[in-house]
Amino acid sequence: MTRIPTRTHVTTTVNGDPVDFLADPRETLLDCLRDKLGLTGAKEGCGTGDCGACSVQLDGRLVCSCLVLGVEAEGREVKTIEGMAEGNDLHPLQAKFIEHAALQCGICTPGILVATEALLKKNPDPSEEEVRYWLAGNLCRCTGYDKIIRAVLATARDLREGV
Amino acid sequence: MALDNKTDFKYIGTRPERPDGLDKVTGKARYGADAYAPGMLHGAVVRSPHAHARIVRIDASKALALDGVKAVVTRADFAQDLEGEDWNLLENTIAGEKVLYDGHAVAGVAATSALIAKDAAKLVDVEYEVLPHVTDVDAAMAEGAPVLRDGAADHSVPDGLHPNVVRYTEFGRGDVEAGFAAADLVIERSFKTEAVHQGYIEPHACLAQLGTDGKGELWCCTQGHWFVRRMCAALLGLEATQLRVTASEIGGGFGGKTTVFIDPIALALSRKSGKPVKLVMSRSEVLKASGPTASASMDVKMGMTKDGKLTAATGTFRMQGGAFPGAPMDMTTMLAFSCYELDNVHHEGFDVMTNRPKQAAYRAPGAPMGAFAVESVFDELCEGLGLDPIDARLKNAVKEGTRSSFGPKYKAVGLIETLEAAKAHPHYSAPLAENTGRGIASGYWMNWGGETSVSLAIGEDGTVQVGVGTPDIGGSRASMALMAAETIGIPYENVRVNVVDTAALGVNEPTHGSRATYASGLATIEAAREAIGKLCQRAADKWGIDVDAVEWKDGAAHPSGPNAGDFEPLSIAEIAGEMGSTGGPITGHHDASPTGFGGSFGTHIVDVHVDPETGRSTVTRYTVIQDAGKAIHPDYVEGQFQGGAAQGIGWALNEEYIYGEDGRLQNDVFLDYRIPVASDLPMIDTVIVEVPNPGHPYGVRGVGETGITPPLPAIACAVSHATGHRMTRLPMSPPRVLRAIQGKGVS
Amino acid sequence: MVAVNLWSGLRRFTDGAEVVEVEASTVGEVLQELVKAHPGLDPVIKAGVSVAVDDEIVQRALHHPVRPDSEVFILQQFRGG
Amino acid sequence: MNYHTPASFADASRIAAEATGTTRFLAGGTDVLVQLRADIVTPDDLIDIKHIPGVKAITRNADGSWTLGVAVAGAEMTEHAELMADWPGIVEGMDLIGSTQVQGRATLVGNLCNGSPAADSVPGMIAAGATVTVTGPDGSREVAVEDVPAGPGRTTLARGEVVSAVNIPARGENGGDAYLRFIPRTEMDIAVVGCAVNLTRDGDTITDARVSLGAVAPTVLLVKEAAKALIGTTLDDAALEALAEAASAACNPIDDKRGTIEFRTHVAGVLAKRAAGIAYARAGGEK
Repeated sequence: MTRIPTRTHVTTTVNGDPVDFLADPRETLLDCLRDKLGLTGAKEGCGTGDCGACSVQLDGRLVCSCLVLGVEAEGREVKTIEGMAEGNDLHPLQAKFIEHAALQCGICTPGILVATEALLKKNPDPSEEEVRYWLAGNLCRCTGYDKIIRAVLATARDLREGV
Repeated sequence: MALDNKTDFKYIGTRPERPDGLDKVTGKARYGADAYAPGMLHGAVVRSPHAHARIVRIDASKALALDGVKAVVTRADFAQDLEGEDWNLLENTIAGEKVLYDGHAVAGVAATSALIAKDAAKLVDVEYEVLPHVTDVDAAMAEGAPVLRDGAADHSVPDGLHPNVVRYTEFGRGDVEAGFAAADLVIERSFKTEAVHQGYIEPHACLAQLGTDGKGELWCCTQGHWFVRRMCAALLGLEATQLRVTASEIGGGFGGKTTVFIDPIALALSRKSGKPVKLVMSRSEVLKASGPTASASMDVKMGMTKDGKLTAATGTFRMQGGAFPGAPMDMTTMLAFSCYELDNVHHEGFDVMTNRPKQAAYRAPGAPMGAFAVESVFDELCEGLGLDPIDARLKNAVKEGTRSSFGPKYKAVGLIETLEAAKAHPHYSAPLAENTGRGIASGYWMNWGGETSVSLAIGEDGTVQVGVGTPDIGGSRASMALMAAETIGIPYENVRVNVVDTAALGVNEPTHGSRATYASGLATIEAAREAIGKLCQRAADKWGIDVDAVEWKDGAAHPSGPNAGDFEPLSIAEIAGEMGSTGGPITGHHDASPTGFGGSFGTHIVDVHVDPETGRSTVTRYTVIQDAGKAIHPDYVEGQFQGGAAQGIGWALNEEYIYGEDGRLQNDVFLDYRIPVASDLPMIDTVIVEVPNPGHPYGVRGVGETGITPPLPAIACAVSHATGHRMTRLPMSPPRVLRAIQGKGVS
Repeated sequence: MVAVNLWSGLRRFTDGAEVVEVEASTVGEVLQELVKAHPGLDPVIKAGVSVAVDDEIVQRALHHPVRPDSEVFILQQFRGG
Repeated sequence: MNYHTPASFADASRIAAEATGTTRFLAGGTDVLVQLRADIVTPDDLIDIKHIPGVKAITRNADGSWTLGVAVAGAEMTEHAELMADWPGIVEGMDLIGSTQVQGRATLVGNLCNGSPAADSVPGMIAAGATVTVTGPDGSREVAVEDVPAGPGRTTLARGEVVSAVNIPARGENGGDAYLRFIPRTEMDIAVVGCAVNLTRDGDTITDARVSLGAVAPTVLLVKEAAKALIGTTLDDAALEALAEAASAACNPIDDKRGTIEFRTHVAGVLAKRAAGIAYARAGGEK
């Protein structure tokens, strides 16, 4: 049986860099980032948009990359965890997550960082409840969320106070 | 090894940044699915859509005809003539004559892309003869229940029980009838819990390479790569040391990654295709066909005098662990009454097979169910007798020298200390809002030592590398580095701890049983001490004095005794810099199966609000108090406390395996397998109690598992108090709680 | 002689005895002598047990010493997660 | 699978009409991709409608009514202060679907055309009296939202028809709407019961109302008896009890992994009362 997959040439921007790849229309953006571009920071925890481990920004909007097709990235701008630090300068959230021990196994961490970066851009002074609801789609099974929420609130405070 | 009674720690007890932090916040850390190899194929697994069926025929011809498909494996591609647990493991990995549960693997496929592999798996034609099935523990023991496998019961099972009962235990002491007669109040209740999943966010994943020469390489996410090596070697007929297993960073395990599911299939596909094969489970496969925990049906009876002294207790615990022996009824029975001093106590346990996946360990396996039943009855006794539940626990709490309910006496333990801390905590006396109840419960996990091998080497610049064999799930590399730094007297930053592969050390048991910080930590300290001895010898040689006259402190050799002050101290860097010309590399090594692991008790306080109109429960406040012996890195001790509580909250309120009439799993996605999300939980307060473990030089007790034991009863008691109805079934889902509120029972 | 405490479910294999006395100086010898005295215990020991000696749970450390006045318990095998 | 990016609804309709296999329209993709991944539906032709001009627009028309493009994501609705002020119930319903990440993609139309009786955004649209514009091979037609679902996973749209706009009436004076759903967790679940109430007041008296229930029947329901229980009342206790009774009486649910018949029927009444209270307060000018 011969199967000739129809593959589409996709040109897009990832973390500011122009990239291109060939995608079967069935492949998700997550598959393409990981398997074609070597960007394995986004993780597949569920493949159904329920866990948030694959969070990326698409044209500045927080999405699950498992719920976006690779072909949909044509002409768009994608930002992943690999683009969060400026060179070797960690984003304040990244530094604060290490300082506050806001991760145990770390598999959910890239998704949570990408999601909270989007939150703080939109709302620099979120309440605990707002942080919790914003992150409801980012499952963490290790921490009980406590130290994550504290790290986000502490980062927001530092950023507001210009620390 | 005895307690040093050291209290003036320089590094231990501090909270430095973890060594893997940078990689984990930047996306660079490599987990199970993050490995790629040149020429790699992708695997997929063909799984049973039936709960119980005979395999009549497997026809892979259409799959093999698909372009890009390189291999299909079935049971025939694995070792034959296995027995006992190896046979169970193989049968669970890939079905033989029968499929035993929804999702049971039947065949594996390898192809040049993941999409082709998935398409090919659909083309493998399997003909089934469907058989009657059973998924409930009580139903599986009942007369007339479908038999999963005749002759599976072991020596422990008395005659006359259903063939699905495969293991049995019974033990106790004293005269329970006399004990109940002496009680002022006796409560007897039946309880039921549903199976739950560990819910690690990282699905099982591996990259396998195996040649026809029997040499192999395996990269996988696991809690224990030597376990993986042993199991894969057995299932594929390999020599153990010919297979090198490397543990990736691991995205959660909680016991569920102490066994194998897909790794042997990937190896078999690689051997057959001659190429590396990557195999990754989907979330649905994880929920259907990895190793959830047992479900339980339990009867507990306890008697108490009016001043709060327990007089007798009995418990019967029936547990199903899927289609194989192994439900953790032994741990349930041994630990059910472990908090209390009891002269009259009796336990009975049943391990029952059902058409569900083979259970695996889940954080304190077996203990939470027993605690749910026992602590709920204890609470009801207190309620009935008008006693404060902490005071009553203090009257019965075990301490050093108390004979445990399972036999031996306790060494130094911290139950009383956690209860006293709970009583003193502001949470315990805080006023309660309307429709809110408060629950208290204690729990225990006895911990574990296990085979352990650690190597330590001094670098040429005086820094230190430590190779351990226990994968780091929650920050254990930081803890090992702290212990090495403390022992050698060098800064934490000068120690790098690596989780090394199976070729680099002797056998290590997994990171399980709350043993890693205890056992690998102990071996790290011993290895460091051995290296210190060698460092001192080099200094002694240089100074021309006896090694006994050299003292090691603050990372340097000092002349001591009659030679004190005769020579300038030699720092570790100075000695290391000359290693090559003073006798060669300096290392330390330690192998052991340490037995001085000390158990950890915990007491939890929880407030739960229940909506009287909908039965929906909300945890509004939570406090964990637990004995850590000595907290090496308090952040990660707190993290274990908080994570255990969160998993317990999920188990108590919303998580459950739901099987349909057809025996198929109905909730195989995170949408319907409802683990707690961030907005479900409050902050989880922690209190670290430190009653040093005499079996560890720095007093460490494992802390990983105890934290999931008290939440089930604590939350059930809180809901019971909020609603005025005793909750005896988990999960306490809104429909169930609403029925209780409406007086329709708790079923 | 060392008094070995068994769990009561094992009485079926020991003619009803819950405490069995054996001549032994190590855990290994305890297990060996138990099987010699009561062959019905063989599959139980083979399937795996944990041993406690003087309140220390020594797992399956066969070399662990046992004194005549030691308190020895045979327990079900421990498992952890 | 063929992936299409038509530039007009006419093209989208033609591709769908001419397709011989399974066809799906792709807007936010939060259902389509899940079904693809789970092997429930692998379309032969996937038609991405996001390249059609205007699909991202939220427009307030001269008469105060609203027209929403079919690819407007939930997050874009929540961020639209005027729409939120006019129809908080509709926006809340949409906002409850999935996570923040899902909100970046999910759309009203996708939620409607997925055909789930538990769709969170649909009761709010029905209570509001919203319609959708449907473009087909023979032109366009306007269909009431309640007439779109045909049963679980099915709609009344014909082959080749595609929803091309959502039309929401003008809010009008002294009106308010609200949507509540019951889920076991605080987020991320499918509704066990959903209820939207939209009403208009004259002083303290309710002059007009629409009540819609989700997840209690094969399709989202417009419950006229429940609306009758409200009209002419001041939402006193008797009205609330009558509302709850009418809501519960309209239920025809199933027992499943998410809830029981008994539970859904009871909670429909509870939510109706609570949603009516919020809508009433909003109609009275409370935020």
